[in-house]
Amino acid sequence: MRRTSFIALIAVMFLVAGALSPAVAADTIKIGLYLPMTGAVAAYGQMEWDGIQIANAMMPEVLGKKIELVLVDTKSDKIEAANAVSRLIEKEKVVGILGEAISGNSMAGNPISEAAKVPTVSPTATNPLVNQGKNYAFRACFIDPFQGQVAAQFARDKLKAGSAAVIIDIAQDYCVGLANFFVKEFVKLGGKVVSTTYIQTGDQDFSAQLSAVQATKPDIIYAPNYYTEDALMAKQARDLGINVPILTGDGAQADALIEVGGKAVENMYFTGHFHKDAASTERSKEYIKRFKEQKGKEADAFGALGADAYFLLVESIKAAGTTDGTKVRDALAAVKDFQGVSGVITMGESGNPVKSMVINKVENGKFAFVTVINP
Amino acid sequence: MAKSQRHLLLNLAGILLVFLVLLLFERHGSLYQVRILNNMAIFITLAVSYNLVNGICGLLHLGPNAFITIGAYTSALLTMTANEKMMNFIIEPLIWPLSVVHAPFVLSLLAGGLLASLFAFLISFPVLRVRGDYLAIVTLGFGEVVRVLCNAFQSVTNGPLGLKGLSPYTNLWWTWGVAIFTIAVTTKLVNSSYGRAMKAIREDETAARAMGIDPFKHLLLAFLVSAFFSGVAGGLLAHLITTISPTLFTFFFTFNLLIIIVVGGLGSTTGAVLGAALFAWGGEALRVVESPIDLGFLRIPGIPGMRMVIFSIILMGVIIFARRGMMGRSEFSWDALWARLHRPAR
Amino acid sequence: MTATILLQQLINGISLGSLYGLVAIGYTMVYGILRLINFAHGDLLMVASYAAIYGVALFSLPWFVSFPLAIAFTGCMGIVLDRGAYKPLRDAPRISLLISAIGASFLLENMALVVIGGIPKGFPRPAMFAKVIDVLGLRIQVLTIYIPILTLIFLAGLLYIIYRTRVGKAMRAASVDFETTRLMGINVDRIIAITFLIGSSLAAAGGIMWALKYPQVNPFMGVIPGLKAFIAAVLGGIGNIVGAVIGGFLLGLGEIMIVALIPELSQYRDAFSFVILILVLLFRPTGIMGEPITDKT
Amino acid sequence: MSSFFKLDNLVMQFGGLTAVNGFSLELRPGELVGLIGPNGAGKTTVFNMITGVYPPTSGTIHWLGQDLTGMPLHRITARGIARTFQNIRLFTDMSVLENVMVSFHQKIRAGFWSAMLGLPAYVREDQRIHREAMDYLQELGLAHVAEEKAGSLPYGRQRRLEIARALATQPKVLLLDEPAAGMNPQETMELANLVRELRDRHELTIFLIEHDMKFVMGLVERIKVLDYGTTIAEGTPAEIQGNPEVIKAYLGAPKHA
Repeated sequence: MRRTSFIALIAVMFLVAGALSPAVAADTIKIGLYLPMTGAVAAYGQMEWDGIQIANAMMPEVLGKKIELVLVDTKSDKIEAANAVSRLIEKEKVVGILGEAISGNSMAGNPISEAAKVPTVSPTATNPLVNQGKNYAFRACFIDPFQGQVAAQFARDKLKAGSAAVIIDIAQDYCVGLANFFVKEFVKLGGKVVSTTYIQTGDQDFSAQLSAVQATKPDIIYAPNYYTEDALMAKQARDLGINVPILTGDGAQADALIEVGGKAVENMYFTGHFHKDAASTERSKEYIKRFKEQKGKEADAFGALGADAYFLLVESIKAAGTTDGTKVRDALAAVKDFQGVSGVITMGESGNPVKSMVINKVENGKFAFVTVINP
Repeated sequence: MAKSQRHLLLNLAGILLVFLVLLLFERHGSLYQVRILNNMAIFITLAVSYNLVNGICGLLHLGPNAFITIGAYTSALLTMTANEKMMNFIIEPLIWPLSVVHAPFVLSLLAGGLLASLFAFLISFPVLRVRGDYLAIVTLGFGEVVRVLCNAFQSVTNGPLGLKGLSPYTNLWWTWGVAIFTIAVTTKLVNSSYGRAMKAIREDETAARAMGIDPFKHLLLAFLVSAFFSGVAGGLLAHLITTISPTLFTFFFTFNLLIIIVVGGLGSTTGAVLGAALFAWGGEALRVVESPIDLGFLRIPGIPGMRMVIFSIILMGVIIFARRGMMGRSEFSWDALWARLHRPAR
Repeated sequence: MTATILLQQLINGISLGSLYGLVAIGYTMVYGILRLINFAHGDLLMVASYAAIYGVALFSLPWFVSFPLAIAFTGCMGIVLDRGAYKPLRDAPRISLLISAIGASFLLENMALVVIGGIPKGFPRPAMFAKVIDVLGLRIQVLTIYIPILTLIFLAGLLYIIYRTRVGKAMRAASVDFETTRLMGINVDRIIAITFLIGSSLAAAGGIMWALKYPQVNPFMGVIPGLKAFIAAVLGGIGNIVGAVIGGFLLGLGEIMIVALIPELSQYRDAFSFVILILVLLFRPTGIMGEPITDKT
Repeated sequence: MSSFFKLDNLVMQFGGLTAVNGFSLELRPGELVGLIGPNGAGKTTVFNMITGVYPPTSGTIHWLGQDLTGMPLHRITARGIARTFQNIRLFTDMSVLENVMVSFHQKIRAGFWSAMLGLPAYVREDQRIHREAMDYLQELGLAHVAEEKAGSLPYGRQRRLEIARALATQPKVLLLDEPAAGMNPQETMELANLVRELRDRHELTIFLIEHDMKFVMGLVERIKVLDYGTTIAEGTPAEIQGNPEVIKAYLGAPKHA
């Protein structure tokens, strides 16, 4: 009977847990977050959660009420992401939603918030498909075509690269998207792509791909992958004696890249959002300061975009003067010259922000500012 | 005769009851509850069909995610309109016949199931040549190969970008209808002479062969049926969450299904149903451990990620204390229920 | 493709393959004795790497103290894993054991995620491993040479233990039949504990070398190597230690060479390891060195 | 005229080890033949070769003019050669009745779809199978435990169930691998009678392996003796009993020889 009693015990635990209803404080405005806190891309969710917490501390109230953040984990999974958005809207009765960190999961969540007319701002879902045909979906980040094009322009104009080798993480829509738009623009501008090789998220050995790249002697390597793969890749590239500049996207700009990559990531270029030396807005400066104080490390792009998603939503609630979904949505769509953490944002078509792009590079173990490219 | 007719009536009454409950939820339940019920039914379909291969035939098959992927993509590509497809395939256009074909939801589900079965048929020759843990790794391999191909064949699957904007055709009637149909077919199969042969192969393959049973034929049969329903469930899943990409179908998905059927009781269809229901509901119920809890005098802040820790601990606990799962290999039956109801209270 | 590049790739392949092999040994040892696919085995790589990091960073130990400590810690962790997750299930159906292993794997990963966080950490790479030498126009990281040598040393040591010591004899006996072994007056639980100790320590050594070569540690770092090692173990004939190392070498070399020779196919790299496996199993259904599996009763 | 059942010079080698070396035998319809020999003499290997568990290294098996050599086990059963196993191999987690019903499956006429749709043809056939399986259980005195799990039966009954299961495949030749192993003298005697009865009632040809000398001698008409894979004697029970080779093989070489 051990079995029966054990199962009974579990059942009782569930019931008790259910009876302890989550803390509800009166007179708060609830903002829902659905982020991958566990699972394959947990790192992005955790970094964005850090940024949103800082942002919440910077602006804890709106319309005279305290903002309550309700975080729901998506396990980096689409089914859970859809569940999470449903739960936030129906059970938690949130007025707006932030998330998801990756495009695939946002695409699972957005149709639900769209149907319920709840405005959603994703910090880092960059795939152009995410907001396509949606009225209530917004984002704080660049979309892939724009970033890929800017990278190509920078490679041609500033780095004077005639040939490029592209290394793509085949398992990430972000990487495939960026690389694709880069290639199109780079070729249009008269460059030549001499090699295209693929890696896969979680791979740790890139020596074979890099040797193939080495044989083609490119002027630059474009590797628009996440920092986890790029750090190891850069290290192995330098070990092999490949010393050409490596150009990458905002997904690679994180402290962990330098921590892992060390000397190897020197002279790596990033198309990204902000740099503290070029911090254009007051908010940016304060965010960077607070982040450093509270988290003990430099602010990263993921956190900054998380914060911007939060600010965009909260400022729009403020501007709308109400938490009514449709009015907040209109306010979000009308955002203009918004002083965000990652720069000045004007909301463009289909909830995609228009903002200037900052090019950074790693210099002496730190991210250094190179230039700004305006849209 | 009278007994089997009574059981038939009871079964029908049971199904009617399920549909009444569903009607109640559809009318008065929240969309969140409806979503969980939909997930539940899809997981029931997946678990019951997976159990047919793993529980009834006793193969350690670790590649159902391949069937689900094929079903989901097939069904999705068939229901999307040409225009929707064009908007999705922004990097490489969809190859020709696929870019224009269009089919109603029902047909797309069937096509998904059939294609999954076809794939099962193709891989059955290498897979059913081996047994035990070798079979496990080979099937795991096919699951991964399908995922890699989905990433690579951008002009068919849109690669890692996935497909989005599928019409949300899936509703409670579809999911539960398919789930009940799957349970009915599986039960019928398991209790038939064919099912007895499958169980005999599970118990002792050499002895089964000595009784004149061709293992390949019967394992293949189970494989095809299982793949068909997995494929259909994949199509339902695709049109429930309205977007799919290869990341949805990693081997972790398979592990979840394996956990469901083992916790439910390997070899028991009833167990698979209970396990799936518990998984779909329990996963959401467990979220409580991550939200802040106010005990009045003490406020415990939520710890993100705790849910999965607790889930792992419960999983190990259940397996250690109920090593044959909730149901063992027994099945629900009206007779047993009757006997239990009429037993004097202890 | 020039000869230099080919040679370079060969060295890379051998180095990667020996890492797979090292991890595969632990897989195969546990399998031999418990008939258990220990899915938590890969996660021990992660445990060892974090232990080594904290040894260096938190207690500022030098690497030659910290690394062995991390290996010892992980070895003990292996015993704890056995006691907690597998020992209560000795006479249970094998599939229950497998689920317990998956549960243990989830638990380790998620504990790391909650306690340490998902953001990857760099791994301290002592200078003597990071050095790059130029030989015949090849740039070779010294680590790339150490790894296969260390793997072979470990393998030799292990074979010595298994075939020349009393404990090894008992391990071989236990892998054939528990009951008889027990009747012969051998404490089977102790033998299993020792197996886990050795297997986990080897995984730890593999994990630390892995982290030295690919210096990035996160809660999921063990998943892919674990899976690849499992493939290697099956390729070699699961349960066979020498087979595991051979399988590891084959897999590592195969993966690297396919990408090196046909870069256009690099997007199919992960599928290739499985295709190799499936092909081998088609012709040798029990792996390269494997005997038909006997089900233990 | 082609022979009824003929084994010709069967050889089985495992690696370098020769388990059976040149085994030949011809069975006549309705015969009851025994195969004896010390442990490890290769008796079960002979059975395994006949039934295709593993194909013989060389030699042929002919049955009603057909070559069965190397044919897979299930197809050999379908041609009318059934066997039991020395180390009982029942479907332990299935009921006694189901164990027997499995044997009818190979001859089922209703197809998969008809079974799935519950067509009358299938339902009738399943009822017939149920009835006939019960008859076999009745015959072997197992009808009263039909609903019990096969694995929960006592040893003697498990042996009987093995025979019932083999009979239900409706064979012409029945191979029994140590049917009396582990039985007490009383049970053994009953079994001997049963085997004889079964042979007469079902017109079987029976070839059996046995250790129990008394059982074999009283039951069979002809005996082959195997030692180290080689046939050392052949004849009627009386002839075998007096054969010095056989005595030597069983008792070892006498010390004073």
